[in-house]
Amino acid sequence: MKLGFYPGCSLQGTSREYNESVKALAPFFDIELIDIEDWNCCGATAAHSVNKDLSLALPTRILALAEKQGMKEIVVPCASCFNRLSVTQYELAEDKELKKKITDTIDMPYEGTVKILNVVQFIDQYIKDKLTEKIVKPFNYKVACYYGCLLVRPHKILKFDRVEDPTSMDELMKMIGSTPIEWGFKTECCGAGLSVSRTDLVAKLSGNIVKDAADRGAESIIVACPMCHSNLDMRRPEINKYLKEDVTVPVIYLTQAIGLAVGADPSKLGLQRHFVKVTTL
Amino acid sequence: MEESNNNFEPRIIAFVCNWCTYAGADLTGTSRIKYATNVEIVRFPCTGRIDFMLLLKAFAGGADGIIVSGCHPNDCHYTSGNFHARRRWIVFRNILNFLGIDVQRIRFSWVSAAEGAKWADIVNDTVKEIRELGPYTEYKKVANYLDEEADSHE
Amino acid sequence: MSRIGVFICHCGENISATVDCERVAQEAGRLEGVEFATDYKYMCSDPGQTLIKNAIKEHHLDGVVVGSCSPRMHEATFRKTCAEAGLNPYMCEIANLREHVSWVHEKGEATTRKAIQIVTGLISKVQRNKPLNTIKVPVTKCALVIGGGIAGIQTALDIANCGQKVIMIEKSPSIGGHMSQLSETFPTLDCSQCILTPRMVEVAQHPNITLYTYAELDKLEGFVGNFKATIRLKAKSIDYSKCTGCGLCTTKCPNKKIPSEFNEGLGMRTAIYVPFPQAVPNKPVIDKEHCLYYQKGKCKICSKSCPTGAIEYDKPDEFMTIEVGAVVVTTGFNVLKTDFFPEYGYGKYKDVITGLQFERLASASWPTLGEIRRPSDGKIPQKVVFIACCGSRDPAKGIPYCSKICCMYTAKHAMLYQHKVHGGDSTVFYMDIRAGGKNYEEFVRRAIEEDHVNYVRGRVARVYEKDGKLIVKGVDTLLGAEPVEIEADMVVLATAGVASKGAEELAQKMHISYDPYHFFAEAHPKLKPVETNTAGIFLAGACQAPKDIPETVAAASGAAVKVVSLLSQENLVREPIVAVVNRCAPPLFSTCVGCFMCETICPYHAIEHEEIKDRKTGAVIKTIAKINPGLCQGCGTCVSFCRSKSIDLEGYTNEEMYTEVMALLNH
Amino acid sequence: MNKLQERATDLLKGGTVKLIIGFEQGNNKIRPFFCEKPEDAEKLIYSDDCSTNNAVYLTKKELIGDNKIAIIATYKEIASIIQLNKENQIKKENLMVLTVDKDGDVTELTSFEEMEKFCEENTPAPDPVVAALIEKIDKMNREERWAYWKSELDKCIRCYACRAACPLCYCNRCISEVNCPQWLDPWKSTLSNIEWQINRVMHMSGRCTGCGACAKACPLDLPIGILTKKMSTDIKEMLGEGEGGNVLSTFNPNDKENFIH
Repeated sequence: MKLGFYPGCSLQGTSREYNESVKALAPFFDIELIDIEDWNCCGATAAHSVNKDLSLALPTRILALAEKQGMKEIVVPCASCFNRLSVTQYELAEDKELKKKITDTIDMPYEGTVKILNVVQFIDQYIKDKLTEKIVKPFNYKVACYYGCLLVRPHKILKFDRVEDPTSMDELMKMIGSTPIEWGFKTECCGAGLSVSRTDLVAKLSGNIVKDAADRGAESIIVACPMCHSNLDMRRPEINKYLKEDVTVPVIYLTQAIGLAVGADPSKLGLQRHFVKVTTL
Repeated sequence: MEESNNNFEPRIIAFVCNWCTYAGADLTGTSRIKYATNVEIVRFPCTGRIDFMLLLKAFAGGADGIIVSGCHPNDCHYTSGNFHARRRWIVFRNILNFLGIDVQRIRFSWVSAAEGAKWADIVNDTVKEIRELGPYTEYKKVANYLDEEADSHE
Repeated sequence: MSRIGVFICHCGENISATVDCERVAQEAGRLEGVEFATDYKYMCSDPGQTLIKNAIKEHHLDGVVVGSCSPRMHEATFRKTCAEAGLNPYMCEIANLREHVSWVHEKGEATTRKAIQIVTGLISKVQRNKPLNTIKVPVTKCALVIGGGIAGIQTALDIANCGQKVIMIEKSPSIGGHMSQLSETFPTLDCSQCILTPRMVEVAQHPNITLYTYAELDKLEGFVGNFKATIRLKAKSIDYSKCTGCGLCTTKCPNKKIPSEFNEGLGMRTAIYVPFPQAVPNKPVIDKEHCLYYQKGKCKICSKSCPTGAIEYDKPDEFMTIEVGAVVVTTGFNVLKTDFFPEYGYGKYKDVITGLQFERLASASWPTLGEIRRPSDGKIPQKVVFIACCGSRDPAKGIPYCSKICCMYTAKHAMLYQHKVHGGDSTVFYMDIRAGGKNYEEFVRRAIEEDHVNYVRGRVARVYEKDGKLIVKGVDTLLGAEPVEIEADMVVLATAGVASKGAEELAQKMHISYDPYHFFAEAHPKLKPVETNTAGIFLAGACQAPKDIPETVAAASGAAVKVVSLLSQENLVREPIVAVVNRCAPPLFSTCVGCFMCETICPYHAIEHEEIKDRKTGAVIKTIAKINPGLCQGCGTCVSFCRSKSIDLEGYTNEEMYTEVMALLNH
Repeated sequence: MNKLQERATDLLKGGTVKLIIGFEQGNNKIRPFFCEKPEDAEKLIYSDDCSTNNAVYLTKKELIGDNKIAIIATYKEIASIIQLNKENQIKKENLMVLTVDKDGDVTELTSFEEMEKFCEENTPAPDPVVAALIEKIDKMNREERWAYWKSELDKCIRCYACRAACPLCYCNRCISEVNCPQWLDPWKSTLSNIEWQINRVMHMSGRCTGCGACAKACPLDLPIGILTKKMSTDIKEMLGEGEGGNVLSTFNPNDKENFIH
């Protein structure tokens, strides 16, 4: 089974462990992830806050490349990249004139036929069926599944999970032996890109998330977005300063948790790269 | 010899529904708004009743232009006659255009019972436009093939 | 050869000022088939009409064209004139020489020519006209009211008090509807039960009303004045002629843990039950889904305890066919349940309740005897948050409309709470306060100013539980969009009013239209607010859109008047402008090939299937379309759609219209 | 005997059907064949090369009566049968639909779902000649289009072969035969020839299955098939697929147009 793969910038930088864990997981299920050749940045928040055409052209080029390279489906682990690619595909499908304008800009043929999968959809479709039989070490912990904003919103476009109360990650975590907790911050904002410019705000927003999870006895927070991860993990010193306590609950990627459950080497999953040490696991 | 467009007086037939456009044209009258005399109104209960063949027959009978008008969408006295009519016109107009029949000569409009002034504008605009287009000679020729033969003998 | 009379009216000088009426008459007189033509100062005046009548008689006219004002003005007048002279009124056509000619053109040759052309067109048309007779439809003098809420009750009583018979059906075991569930009603705070129950009893006792509870509409056939309704009488498992309503059975029933519908799940009932103490009829039914006997085959305790032997387990549902002249649909609405709102707890938290559930908590009767106690632990909540517009005005939730009643009942709820829980703290999150209505705004101000309800303008993003409290996170948009967080003991959601369950199916059974939200559609939003597009079927109340009680009652009385005015006629007289499918000699019988593609075009569902059968064998030879003249309104859309031209519209036939157009052009 | 012929023999011998409508090899071309006797079954062949759409015979009462019959159907016939059924012209219990796959195996399509699935899987590629001609006409200006059609349709002799060949032209009385009013002049004239084609296309709107039988039937080889083809394509683009294939007796309140003032 071969699938297209779009890593995006975060997965090459701050979230290498996300990339590593997705790639480490694939062979357990006879999946080969093939990077889109010559891929570019999706534009992220920066592009769509300053230039709409640019914010559409960048993802269109990625999708056009995937089409050209014969990919029917691409896996996009980064929630932000997933969001930008999906929004672009939607907008171009809705507006023929816009489609023409953007394809003229990138000067490449584009049909909009590639199916874009986020990491949860990827696991649901290609891993879930065989997951139970592959488990060697159940991930037997109380976990808080944190979805953030970009994975499920806007529902009109992404049509993924229940927008106000998503449960797809909870289901997967249950399958590998975890006990997901009921909590109030599943889709609250972590502060996202303000991480750099307004660390104080991020400390507050992410702090509330981390605290609620910890208060309810979560032993780890499960995420599927590089931005959420870095805010909850890398900004932990600022968070703890804001909370005036020392919250040590680790933040790990969904793919890392599943990787551990199916017996992947923890170092190949990049668990050592986290700021908040994953020692208790 | 074609008449020069300046003194050419087009014949225009208006196919209108009873509840909106006919009443709208009545309002034009009660408001004493003046418009060109070139249009004669034929009253139908609903735009849904207006057979596309009648439009073709009007051209065949010598009309230079046609107005088709009824209730605005959602205002149909019979709830959906105008929606059906709209579909019919979309398809009909497309076929006529493909055959090279001059669809500019058929003016479709929605005129409500309150739009007396709009009716006068529609009539005046259509008369002006048809006057510019000139008489629909090519259709008239086809409609009467004897004349056409006579022409070709000249 | 036809003998047409042409009468050109000067309308004082209204027409003759710009049109040479004399010449119009002269030219018309020269046309083929015209027997008599004249002009006159005032054709609609008495002498003018006499002139027409005399001409018809004297010249044996078989058709008349009057050139005058708009037919919308005097067509009826001149048709009546013709009828009085013995000429079929539909042999009279009106040429609109005033509104469409003299008033819109200057005096001149072109104007007179146009008048002549119009008259010519109609002379040709009238030569093709056929005499038509008005359609008379007998009326069955009885109305069917579907739904026994306040709308149905009011409609039925009003119709019955006018001396007409009414049959009311109600799908649940008692009439009363949502109003019977309410605690107190805005803006007067009078007790809902106190004003409603006398009317419920009146319905049951009225000599002109026959009430069937636990009954649903199964099928509706026919047309205005002549409906045939099949009613499913669901088996109650009790013989009501024997049952005295003593209630012994309900106290003995072993299955006591069934969530009560009347109490919105906040109280329990038994399997054999009377929905509430003031129910009409006040006799029980057995809920088969929960009855041990029906489910497991054992029990029959109710039967043993019944002193009159009224329990009958094996009786099946029965069907009854009734004939009625009119139908009023008053099936009401529902409110969305809390599980529609994941952000507010998705039905997970017991203390997040709907407004209707709050009504039950505030009700003096049941389940808390009027004390506000929260469902989870029965404690009196010290802090309550009310969230308005839950679902309503939110296109993302699929409900773009305003549910209309929530602003008012939320104010009422907060007020009732403040009255009952002294020192309690209530907050209302709202988008806008829509309090249009008599004494409504004053009521809301009272809640805010006298009862100190804390109104916060803003939306709530999320409700979640923490340490036994419900954390309500919202925003106050009037205080610089400051986030607001309230630790509440109970949250009341003013969930959107939606169409009642099965509304779509019911509409389809009756062939009435409905909007995308399954509320029934009125024939005209302003001028026909209680009529549907199907003649003889009317609407009242919240089945049309969310409505409060005063509005519902007003609509119900309106619908009742429409019904009474229909039923008070012996025969319905209708214009004969209807579509007909042609018939011809065997073996063709009709040129209709029975493709029935016209069925979807008719907004009135007037197109039926007619089987043409062999007279001897009874075998079906052909199935063709037939247009029900009781339902057809004469739009003619089917006529221009029919490929084989098998349908024609009386008064506007293909031949008439074709001839008119060609004559207009050829002159 | 091949499997088709065997099946046909069985059906006729057993009296399951009275008649099988299929194809046979004529002198130069494949032609329709009406097989009533088991011994004739060996003449039956399967081919999608026949210019006739045999579904046209299904509405001929004089041929079928109340008997059960079988039709050996290709994509063309099946698409027409589906549409005819939507228009209440098929008595399903009296009709057996048989197809033959590339291995010569005979399959009976027992339900309309199966027929629809068959059509989805076997949709023929669009005819490039037709597409090219439509494109050519689309590129002309209006006067050129008028001149083109006037000269083409001027040749029409009004034999109504296009009508006779079309499975969906099954009216007992065609509009061309209506004389009150006389919508169409019954004789050959450019005007009534054009009017006839407009009527044909309007009546086919949303219903035409694109089998092309009308064009193939035209003795003058007039390009009338492209009229229905063009209309079908445009309708899909302008209005979407209509309910039951009929776009003109249904509507969408959001239908888009740009010409109503």
